[in-house]
Amino acid sequence: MQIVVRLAIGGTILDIAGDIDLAHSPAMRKALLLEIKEKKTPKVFLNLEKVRYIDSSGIASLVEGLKASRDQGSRLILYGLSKTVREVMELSRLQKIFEIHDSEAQALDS
Amino acid sequence: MQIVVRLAIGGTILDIAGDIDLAHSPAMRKALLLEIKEKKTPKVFLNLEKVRYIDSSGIASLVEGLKASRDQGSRLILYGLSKTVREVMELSRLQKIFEIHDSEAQALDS
Amino acid sequence: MGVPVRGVRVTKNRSKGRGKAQPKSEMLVKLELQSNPEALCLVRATIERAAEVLHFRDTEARAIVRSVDEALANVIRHAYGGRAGHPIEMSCRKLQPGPQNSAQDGIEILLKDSGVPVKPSTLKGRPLGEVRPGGLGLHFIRQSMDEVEFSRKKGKNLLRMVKYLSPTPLAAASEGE
Amino acid sequence: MGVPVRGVRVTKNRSKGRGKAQPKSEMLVKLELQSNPEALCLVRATIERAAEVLHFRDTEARAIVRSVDEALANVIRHAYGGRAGHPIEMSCRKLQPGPQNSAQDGIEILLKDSGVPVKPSTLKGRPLGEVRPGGLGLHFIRQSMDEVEFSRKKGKNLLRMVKYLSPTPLAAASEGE
Ligand SMILES: Nc1ncnc2c1ncn2[C@@H]1O[C@H](COP(=O)(O)OP(=O)(O)O)[C@@H](O)[C@H]1O
Ligand SMILES: Nc1ncnc2c1ncn2[C@@H]1O[C@H](COP(=O)(O)OP(=O)(O)O)[C@@H](O)[C@H]1O
Repeated sequence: MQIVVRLAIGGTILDIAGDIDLAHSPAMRKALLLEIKEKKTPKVFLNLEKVRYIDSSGIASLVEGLKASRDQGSRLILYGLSKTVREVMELSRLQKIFEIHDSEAQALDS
Repeated sequence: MQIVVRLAIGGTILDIAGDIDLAHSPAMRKALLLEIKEKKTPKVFLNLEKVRYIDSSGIASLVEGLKASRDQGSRLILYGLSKTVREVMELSRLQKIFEIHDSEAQALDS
Repeated sequence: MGVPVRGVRVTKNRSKGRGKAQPKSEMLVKLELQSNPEALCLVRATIERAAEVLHFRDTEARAIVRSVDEALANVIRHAYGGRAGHPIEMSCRKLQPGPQNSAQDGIEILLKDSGVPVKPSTLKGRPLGEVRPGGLGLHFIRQSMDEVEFSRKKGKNLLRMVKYLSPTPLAAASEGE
Repeated sequence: MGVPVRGVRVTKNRSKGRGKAQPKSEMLVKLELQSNPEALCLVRATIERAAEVLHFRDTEARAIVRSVDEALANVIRHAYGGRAGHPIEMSCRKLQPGPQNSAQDGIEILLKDSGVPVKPSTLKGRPLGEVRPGGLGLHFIRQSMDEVEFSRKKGKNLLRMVKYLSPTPLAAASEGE
């Protein structure tokens, strides 16, 4: 898994590529909580376009990020969900709880 | 592996998808020799865009096809070679022996 | 090799009238790995191709991959307490309908580990839809596979998972796809 | 587990001064399959991910996959005469430089079969560039891997293949990449 951090208007984009699984979700969790809790970024955009796989530990990290951003009064915004990511969201019944957009443009506009 | 047969001006296009390996090269060989030797198609276009893998048995089948088309005085034209297909051609020192084009348009124009 | 699975049984209930008859089966691949999270991506790739070879549709193949991955993650985290370097075995068989039963074609995956015994009472996730990390893996597995059975045999934990191919129209309807 | 490979030795000659020191190694995965061409695509997927986990570049990963695939195809066709249902074992280890040698990180793949003994004299391809089918597999393997050794042990054929990661500038130059 690789994470690239990019600046955007009003916040930060994290481009995630590869597998968010038991081996790599801790790294994503760390990057996410750093942005939300330490840097107190008002909008954190998570670009999931290049995510090949996500497991329940990846979903758990996203949930932790969501809770942290709620605590901070900031926003966590996901976009570019592939079929496999969508399926896992649906299996978790969490697709309604996250703020999800199709494309980067739509996410940045939101 | 899947093979779709399409008619084109002056010949036939075989769209190959998947792995041309020990398990599946016999099927490609059969389809190829049918076009060349039985149907005596003057131009057989092999669309390799969707080929995920090719092994030495796949290359052997292509060589058989080439020899058959030379015997018939017809043409065997390959296009859409991915990196992995190109690499195997080069390893075999056969890239110069086949008629290879980048795209379907170029192949049909040739 | 038959697959005698008994003991804790957490079979997902789908009444298809297959009864007790055992379908024929054929070994596809057996894999030995260690309780190292880095190894999971190898297993996912292997299982994805196994599902492809057995003609599962993409959605089903992904569901099978997910189940195996979550089950292995649980072995690493719970049975081995997160410690690397311990053995895990996965075998994958092709199921074929036998002459005496109405089972469809399918895939059977058997996981074996030498970790602490599974406590049946702990084998449950948390209510879905709650905004709380964790407790999702078993849900994923149970929602994806047709049969899920935990057991213990000769000092090893066994987990047997089965998914059938192309269900009959009736079963398909009850599956809601 | 050490990997004592002796006997017929067809090592590709690349003088890197590694001498006799054996690098440390760590088991990544072991796979048991049958001499069935359909199984090759599973193994390719497993090895592709193993190469990815070990940080091989895409081109190198494809070369490793190709070598394993061709070697297994040869086992099926030559050692087992094209007959399905016979056992093949593949183990895949991560090589790490030990304290006493200068070996780079790498991957070691060991194939084992119970087929007819390999005849060393037959282990050769045909001249490249010839428009003639067949005789390419061993060329692919030797061009792709750093070490290739056939041997026979306890009634089994062994094939050991090694590829090293990110060669030193000197080695890279002699490799012509
Ligand atoms: N292989 C296993 N060995 C022991 N306990 C397990 C195993 N798999 C699951 N469990 C138990 O079932 C519970 C629920 O598992 P799961 O739904 O995957 O969520 P999580 O692992 O995040 O808690 C785990 O917390 C654990 O107590
Ligand atoms: N695993 C093996 N067992 C026995 N003989 C082998 C094996 N691998 C290769 N050979 C011999 O080496 C020859 C060359 O192999 P190869 O280059 O792969 O081309 P091909 O298999 O098309 O002949 C084979 O024809 C065979 O005689």
